[in-house]
Amino acid sequence: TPLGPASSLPQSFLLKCLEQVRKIQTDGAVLQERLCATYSLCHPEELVLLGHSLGIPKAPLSSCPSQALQLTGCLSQLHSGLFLYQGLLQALAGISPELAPTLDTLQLDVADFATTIWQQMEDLGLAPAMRPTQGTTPTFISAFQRRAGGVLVTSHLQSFLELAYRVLRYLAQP
Amino acid sequence: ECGHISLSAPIVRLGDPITASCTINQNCSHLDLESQILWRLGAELQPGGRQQRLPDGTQESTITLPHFNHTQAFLSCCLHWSNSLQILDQAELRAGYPPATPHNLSCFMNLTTNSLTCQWEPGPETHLPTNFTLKSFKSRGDCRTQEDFILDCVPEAGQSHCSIPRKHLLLYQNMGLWVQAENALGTSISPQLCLNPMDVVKLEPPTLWTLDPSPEVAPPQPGCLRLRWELWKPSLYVEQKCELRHQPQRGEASWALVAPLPPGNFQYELCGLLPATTYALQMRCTRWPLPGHWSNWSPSLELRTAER
Amino acid sequence: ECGHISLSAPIVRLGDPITASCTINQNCSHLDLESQILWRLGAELQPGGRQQRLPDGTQESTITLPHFNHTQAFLSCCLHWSNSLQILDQAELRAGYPPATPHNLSCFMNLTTNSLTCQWEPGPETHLPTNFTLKSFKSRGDCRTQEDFILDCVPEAGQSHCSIPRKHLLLYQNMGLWVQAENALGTSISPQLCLNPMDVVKLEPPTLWTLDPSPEVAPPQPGCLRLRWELWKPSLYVEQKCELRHQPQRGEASWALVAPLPPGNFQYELCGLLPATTYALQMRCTRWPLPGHWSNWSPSLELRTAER
Repeated sequence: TPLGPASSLPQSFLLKCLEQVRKIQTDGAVLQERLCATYSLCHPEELVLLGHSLGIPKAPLSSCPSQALQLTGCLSQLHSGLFLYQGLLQALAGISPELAPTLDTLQLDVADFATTIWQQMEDLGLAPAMRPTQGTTPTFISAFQRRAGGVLVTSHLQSFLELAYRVLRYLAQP
Repeated sequence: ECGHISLSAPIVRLGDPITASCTINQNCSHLDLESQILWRLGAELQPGGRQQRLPDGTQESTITLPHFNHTQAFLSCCLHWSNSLQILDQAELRAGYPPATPHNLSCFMNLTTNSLTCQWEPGPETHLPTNFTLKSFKSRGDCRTQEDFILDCVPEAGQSHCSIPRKHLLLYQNMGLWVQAENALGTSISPQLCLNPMDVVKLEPPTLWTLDPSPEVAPPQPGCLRLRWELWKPSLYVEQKCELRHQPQRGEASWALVAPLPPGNFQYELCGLLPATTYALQMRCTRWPLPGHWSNWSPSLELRTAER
Repeated sequence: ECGHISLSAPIVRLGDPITASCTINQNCSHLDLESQILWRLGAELQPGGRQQRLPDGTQESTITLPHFNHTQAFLSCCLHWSNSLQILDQAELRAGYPPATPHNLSCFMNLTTNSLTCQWEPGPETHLPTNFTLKSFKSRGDCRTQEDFILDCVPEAGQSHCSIPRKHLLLYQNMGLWVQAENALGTSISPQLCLNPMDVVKLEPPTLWTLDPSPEVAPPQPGCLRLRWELWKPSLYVEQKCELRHQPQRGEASWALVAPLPPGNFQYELCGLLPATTYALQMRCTRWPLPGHWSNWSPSLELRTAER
């Protein structure tokens, strides 16, 4: 059932989610800026071909757009997407000593946000019995592939979060 | 080993009795086993040793120090031999108190070090080596159910604060925390805190500037001042509210508070002030509407109001 | 993997040529394998790639950068695909210099930290990660025979000094020391020092005091000053000689030296000075007659000569 803005989600949950999205977007922007400054890898469009060959997936948010917002489906996609990106970020481990702290923070914040969503689904009785498990993530075999993977994964994550932010703001309207 | 001391307990509460016994065994052949065993505490001879010969021929002396009120001392078992006092064995005695309950446990999330820092009052001196440990666990509801434990946080020696690094934290979930104090005489546990790290975030203060005069904008009215501010960069993702206080630099007037300032707007015209007066302005912010601690007040910005 | 770069060498001397080749293999099926392989250094396209189709059908482009004068840069192998430039692989290029010979190696024995501290000049910047190691061995004669090696002493990053702790030292035996510098382009070794740790001991300066006036002793003559001193406590076991220097506090007169001071006597009457003048007095000491380094000059003691 599509949801109007005054949804059954607690306001504090929505405010926390909005803050967590902004925090992850800040972390992601730092990583993108440093990948560009250090390695001249500034444009995800230049790495589309590599992305295909590495098989880097994108997470859908199809049941979230406001005209057909479907709470269970939307929260579930939000959680699965965050869970996917958490796994992809983990696969980038060893990207470089200088970027490792930034990548760690980003990954921890994505994991935190996924936990916030999951626990709210459990509180609403919407959570499936089994927690999702990580599917096969791409393997990055060279330093360049990890850096290029970093550019692509972060760029996909930022687009995912922009849509999530719009949905959460819509839901948070009084 | 000629002599050997055994103690009722090596560590006792300050003022409690301590009983020690020293046995001199036979294979100290060159010893005149009849001579009296003497006790020395530090450098002072202690009367009151009760000596007896045991069935197996060894000599044993027992002494009780009724109220041991040194925090630390050495008890020696001695014997006269060829007109000199011979020390045969020595034991270290210690006394103190079991740890009091650590209290005033409080924590705040530090966005600079990205860690949760907790501090507490250790309670009175115990005179004994006492280990403090900050224990914590992740929890769903109100910390009554303990889910997975977080690594013990051991403070540096003598410190009463400890920081849990980001990688052990779920910033937006509840966690239970308490402090355990332990020494040879006992263990005590502080009351438990239940908190969500981001709900105890403490931000750094904003930075204040004067608004540069510009042709398009009329200068401020007499008795008014214009200022602008920037939130602390690492906290830009946190929605916050701020308040301003001001005080004439001279004279005894106390701080006047201007609160709340309109969120999202980073400049303000402050009016109702005395003309031709230099004011000190300070600002602080807190996470809002979600919970958080107030930042410290920013360093003062000094501005002077126009002449009438 | 669609594209792969291989380099003649990942690290070269600054200004030397670097040759790279990039092969695009067939399993990049969705690729139009005829299109031209492009090279980019940092963000700038590099002309001069020579492209050929290999027998197995793969495309290979080779490029030579004649004088590579960046200390560090990223070389990318790219291809046009659906009207955008696609990066297929990227390699890190570095250039710099092999380490110059470390020189001016000198050591002194520090009795406070009880360690032998050596320092050296690292030589010009190599632009490459370069490891410096202080190597040493115990030796009988003049260090031409190497007996047992002492643990390598690795300085903190970027530092040109290292301290060998007491437990690795024979203070009164000869030891050979040298510094090795190593990076990807080569290794260099400093000239060897042969020394006996205590023969390079550097003491802390003595402490100076004015001699308190006392009834038994007549006050100093006009133009004379009395002072006493104490040797630095940790060096009391070291026989040493000291020297004094003095200088009127005002005016341009340079330091006047009084040396050597009678050893073993820790007070002195300095005469031949201007009356009613404030003098700054400093003293330093060195191990003597056995070798050692002079200590720094002590902090100044200010004394004023009597009126005429």
